[in-house]
Amino acid sequence: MADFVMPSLGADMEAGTLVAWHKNAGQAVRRGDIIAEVETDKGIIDIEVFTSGILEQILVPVGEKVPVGTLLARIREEGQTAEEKVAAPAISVDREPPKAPAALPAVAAEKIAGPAASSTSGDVTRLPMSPSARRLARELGVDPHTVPGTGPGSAITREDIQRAAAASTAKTPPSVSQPSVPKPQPPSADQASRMRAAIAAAMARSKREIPHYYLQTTIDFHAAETWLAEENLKRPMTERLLYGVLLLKAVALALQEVPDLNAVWEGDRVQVKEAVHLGVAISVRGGGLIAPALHNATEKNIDQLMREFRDLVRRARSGGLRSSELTDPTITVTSLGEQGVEAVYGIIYPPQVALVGFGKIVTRPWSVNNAIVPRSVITATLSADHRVSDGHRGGLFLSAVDRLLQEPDKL
Amino acid sequence: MSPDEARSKVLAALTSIAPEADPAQIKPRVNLRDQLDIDSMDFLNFALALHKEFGVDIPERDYPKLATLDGCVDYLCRSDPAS
Amino acid sequence: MSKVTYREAVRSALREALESDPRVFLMGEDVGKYGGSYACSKGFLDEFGPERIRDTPLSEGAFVGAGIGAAIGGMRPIVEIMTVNFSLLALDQIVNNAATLRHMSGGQISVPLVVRMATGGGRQLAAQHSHSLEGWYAHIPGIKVVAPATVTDARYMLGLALREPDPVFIFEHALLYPMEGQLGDAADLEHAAIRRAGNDVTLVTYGGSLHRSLEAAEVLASRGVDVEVVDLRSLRPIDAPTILESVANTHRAVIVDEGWRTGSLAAEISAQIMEGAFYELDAPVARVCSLEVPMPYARHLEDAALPNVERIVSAVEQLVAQHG
Amino acid sequence: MNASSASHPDREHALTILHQMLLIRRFEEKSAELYSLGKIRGFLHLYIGEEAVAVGAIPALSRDDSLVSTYREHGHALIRGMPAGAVMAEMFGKVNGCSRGRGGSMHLFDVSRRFFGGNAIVAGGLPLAVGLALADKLQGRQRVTACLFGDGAVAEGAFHESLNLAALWQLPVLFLCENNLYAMGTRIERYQSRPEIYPKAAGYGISADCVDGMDVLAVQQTAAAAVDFVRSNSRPFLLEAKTYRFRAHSMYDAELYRSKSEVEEWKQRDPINLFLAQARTRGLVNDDDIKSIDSRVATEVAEAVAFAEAGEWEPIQDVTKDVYTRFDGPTNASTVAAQTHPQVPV
Repeated sequence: MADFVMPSLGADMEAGTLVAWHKNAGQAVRRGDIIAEVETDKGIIDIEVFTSGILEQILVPVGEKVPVGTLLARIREEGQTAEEKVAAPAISVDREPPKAPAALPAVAAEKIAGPAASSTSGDVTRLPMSPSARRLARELGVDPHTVPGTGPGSAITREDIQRAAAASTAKTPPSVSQPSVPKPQPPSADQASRMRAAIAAAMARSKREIPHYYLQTTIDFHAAETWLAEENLKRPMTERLLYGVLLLKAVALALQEVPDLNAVWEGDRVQVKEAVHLGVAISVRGGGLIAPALHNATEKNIDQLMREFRDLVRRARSGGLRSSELTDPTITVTSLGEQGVEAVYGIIYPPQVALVGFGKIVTRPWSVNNAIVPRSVITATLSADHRVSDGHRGGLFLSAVDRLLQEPDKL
Repeated sequence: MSPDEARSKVLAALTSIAPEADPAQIKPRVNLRDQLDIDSMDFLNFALALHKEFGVDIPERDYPKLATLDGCVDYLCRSDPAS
Repeated sequence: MSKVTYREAVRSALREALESDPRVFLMGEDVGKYGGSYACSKGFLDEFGPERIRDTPLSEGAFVGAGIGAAIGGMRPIVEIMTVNFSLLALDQIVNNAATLRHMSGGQISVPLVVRMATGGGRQLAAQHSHSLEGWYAHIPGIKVVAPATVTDARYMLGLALREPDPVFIFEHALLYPMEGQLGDAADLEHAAIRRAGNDVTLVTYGGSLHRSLEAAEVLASRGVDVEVVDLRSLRPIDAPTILESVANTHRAVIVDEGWRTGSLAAEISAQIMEGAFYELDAPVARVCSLEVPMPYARHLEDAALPNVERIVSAVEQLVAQHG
Repeated sequence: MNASSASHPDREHALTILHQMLLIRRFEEKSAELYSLGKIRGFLHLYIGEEAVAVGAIPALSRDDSLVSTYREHGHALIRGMPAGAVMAEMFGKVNGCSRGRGGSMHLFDVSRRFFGGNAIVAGGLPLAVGLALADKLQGRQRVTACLFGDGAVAEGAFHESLNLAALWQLPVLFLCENNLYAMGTRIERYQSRPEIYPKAAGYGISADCVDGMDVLAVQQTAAAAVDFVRSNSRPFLLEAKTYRFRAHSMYDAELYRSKSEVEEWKQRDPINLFLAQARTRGLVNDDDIKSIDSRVATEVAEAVAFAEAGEWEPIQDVTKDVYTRFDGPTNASTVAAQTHPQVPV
């Protein structure tokens, strides 16, 4: 049985409307007969049939518009001459032509390669740096010479400047200890030294200007831990929660009770901030630390916070942070529990006025209903600017964090 | 899935979250967190990568079984119906 | 080395070509009896005969097409189109046959054809006789395009072009014919040349604009700006490495091109500098081109429209004043 | 084959003519079928109805003569000797096509048979033919360059420039005009002030003649005389063959410009039927001959399709090959290494 389909008559013909059948079902047709007329954009065109036989069945009535390739009728092949049998093309569904590979070949040996490394330009002090990165460095007050370049030919890019700008305002607590695993690709010597120089400058400035006071409390983490375990069982892996996100939410909500810790210096005046943008201290692979902001932490539920937290970590480590995320945290939270540290006495990131630290979760004897039981606990610390708040306010804040963590389901 | 195949897939997942890690140097029976700079966020991404690669669900209580490279391979081969 | 005019250099190149290869013949409007509209083939008709020095009817399509056919048929024709302005009538033969036949025939055909044409403005011939359309030709894959700006290039490029298996288009700026210069001893077809070394700004140009650029460079030198002048010589292919190497040293680039600015050869070179030397740039690439007007007849208007010395100097000074 | 035998062919010659005409007819019918199935794309201009011109004229050319054609060229290419498979594969866009799949139906090339291509620009080939003839004359070769084109080309400047140049320089060009009365959708009376074509040659002092393009024997005789004239006098000649295409200009054409009755009228003088009648009355051909030729042609066409189907696609990375000729010849300073033209990487 041969198919008679709406023929393709040209690249720009998509469909045709049947205006007439010249044969009816049951009639004989011969190869080359005009058996139908089709209306196209260019006018009515006679359609010939390429097989001889009996017109078995008409499937598309006159008046219908159908796309090219639509089955119009079936023809039972009969009475074909010997020639027509031979001539019937063994048309396989042809293999598609190969798709264009990603990169078409350059016609010739690559002559557009840039000039030999810029070293030939003899201008040792010359920094390969994109014009927009150069302008951003001027705006953020970053000295490009202290910034490790990650662009082509270690050129300095906008991200490098942003990272340096953030790092220069970031604090890394002196006791940062990284696991002593040999790193196959340590950041290139001058990159690490530049970042270290930027961090050193920020540390010194913070210590010089901010009179820190430090508070510490130990928090029963049992309720949070058990709630988290049950919650994760109910969830698919992709929506699994980390305990860090509970800490972040607790800090955000506690700040609503003690808003004066959620403030930044603007010139010589302290400005308490409405929105809580939590700067989350994230270690960058290969050394260095950066604290981009989780915006409006109070307005977001645990799931949203978890998603944004994961995204922030991913982008921080792949250099995809937006400059706004680096420049507007209102307080910073650092958690070094996983590095085996129980308590963190961090240094505040100017222009912020407080820093919250969390240590590792440990099991301690704990009195519950007058009985001593083994209990998971975590140590929370607060470093705060004594010019802005005093121990009393800090204490209220830490106890609020403690209280909030006892009812994890409400976070 | 043969153990060798599983091992190479686990190593691939590991290097995707710790790109600076050299697969050849990872000791099979030493705790991964001690060998590599991996925090809980990295470990969650590692578990998710295994979940995607092997199509197996990994509850948090099984995390200790994934502490070492050999542990991961055994865990994944055992729970893979086709192995 | 002797001093010759650009015209004499072209003439001796033509004579050498005709004498050294019997397949070579010259065809074009008034190349025979008239001696060539720029007198480059004066006396050749008597010397080489009407078979090899063929005056043609004013049928640019036909005689350029015939040149292509004769090249396919085993000859080595030199077709002279009086000026680039009349070449528009032959563009179909050039683009659809000369540049395309080899690729479209699956590599069966070569077209070893040389086409020479005068180009450029500056002689108050008004809009229809003052075009500079080298950029159109440099856009076409399948042909080569060169612009001899010195007597040495005018003397030696033709011989090299005749050895090419593919069509070569030689653009001779009309103002250069009477120019005298030192005749060197050799040339090539594909490399750009540093005509003046310098460290502050790279000035890329070709053909008739070379001499205005060199003049501007001297003015700038007197004002403490050290300009490196790069003569493209080949417009397709463009010798990008030489340009990029210069820009890597000066970090600033100006391109002088008598074509109209939009979609010009200068635009292509600027793009290649941006792509190849982006991190070397301290300022955007500047372009000095003809004003986008049909070339006016009046001298003061034409001078203003062309990329003149003053416009080149001010473009360079603006560039140096900018810091990245 | 001299002129006299042209009009009184013997049996063997008659069978050859019949085979050639049927080969074109069946090849073109198969092309139409494959186009409607989407196997052949782009533009397709069928030669059905004009077979007598190619079969009558092209064999008059010798092996060393040159031929420049136009986009309605399948008949020219097949009769010049191009294998049907190479032509079909070209229309499939395959690398075993005569132009490696780069030209398609309108750009068939076979330099080994001195078939210097179709040309999709109306009259684009005429100047080329003049040049080929110029090269032959300058190198003292007694050759003819035949240039085939439709009546539409007569309105192009290239036609007048080429005839003038060929006359001026006395070049051995046979300008063969296949006048099928239509330039796509415009009938000749509507685009030519004087629709008679061959008399235009007189304006350039070029000898000319006209022939009934549906009568293959008449074409054979006239074309042979024209080729002899060009070869012996090394002067151009314009031969106008009055013919007619039974199919649309190309595949996507509603033929609003002509009536069905006009087409039917011309089909009464189908060149194949016309020849068969003459051959039968002279007892040169019988029904068995027709049947065996028909089946042999069917096999040839089917094999051509199979050849095209089996063809490979040109690897995409080769697309930049042959933009220029690889050239290793010695030049003093600049050896143009292969493809040394820097392209900005895509």
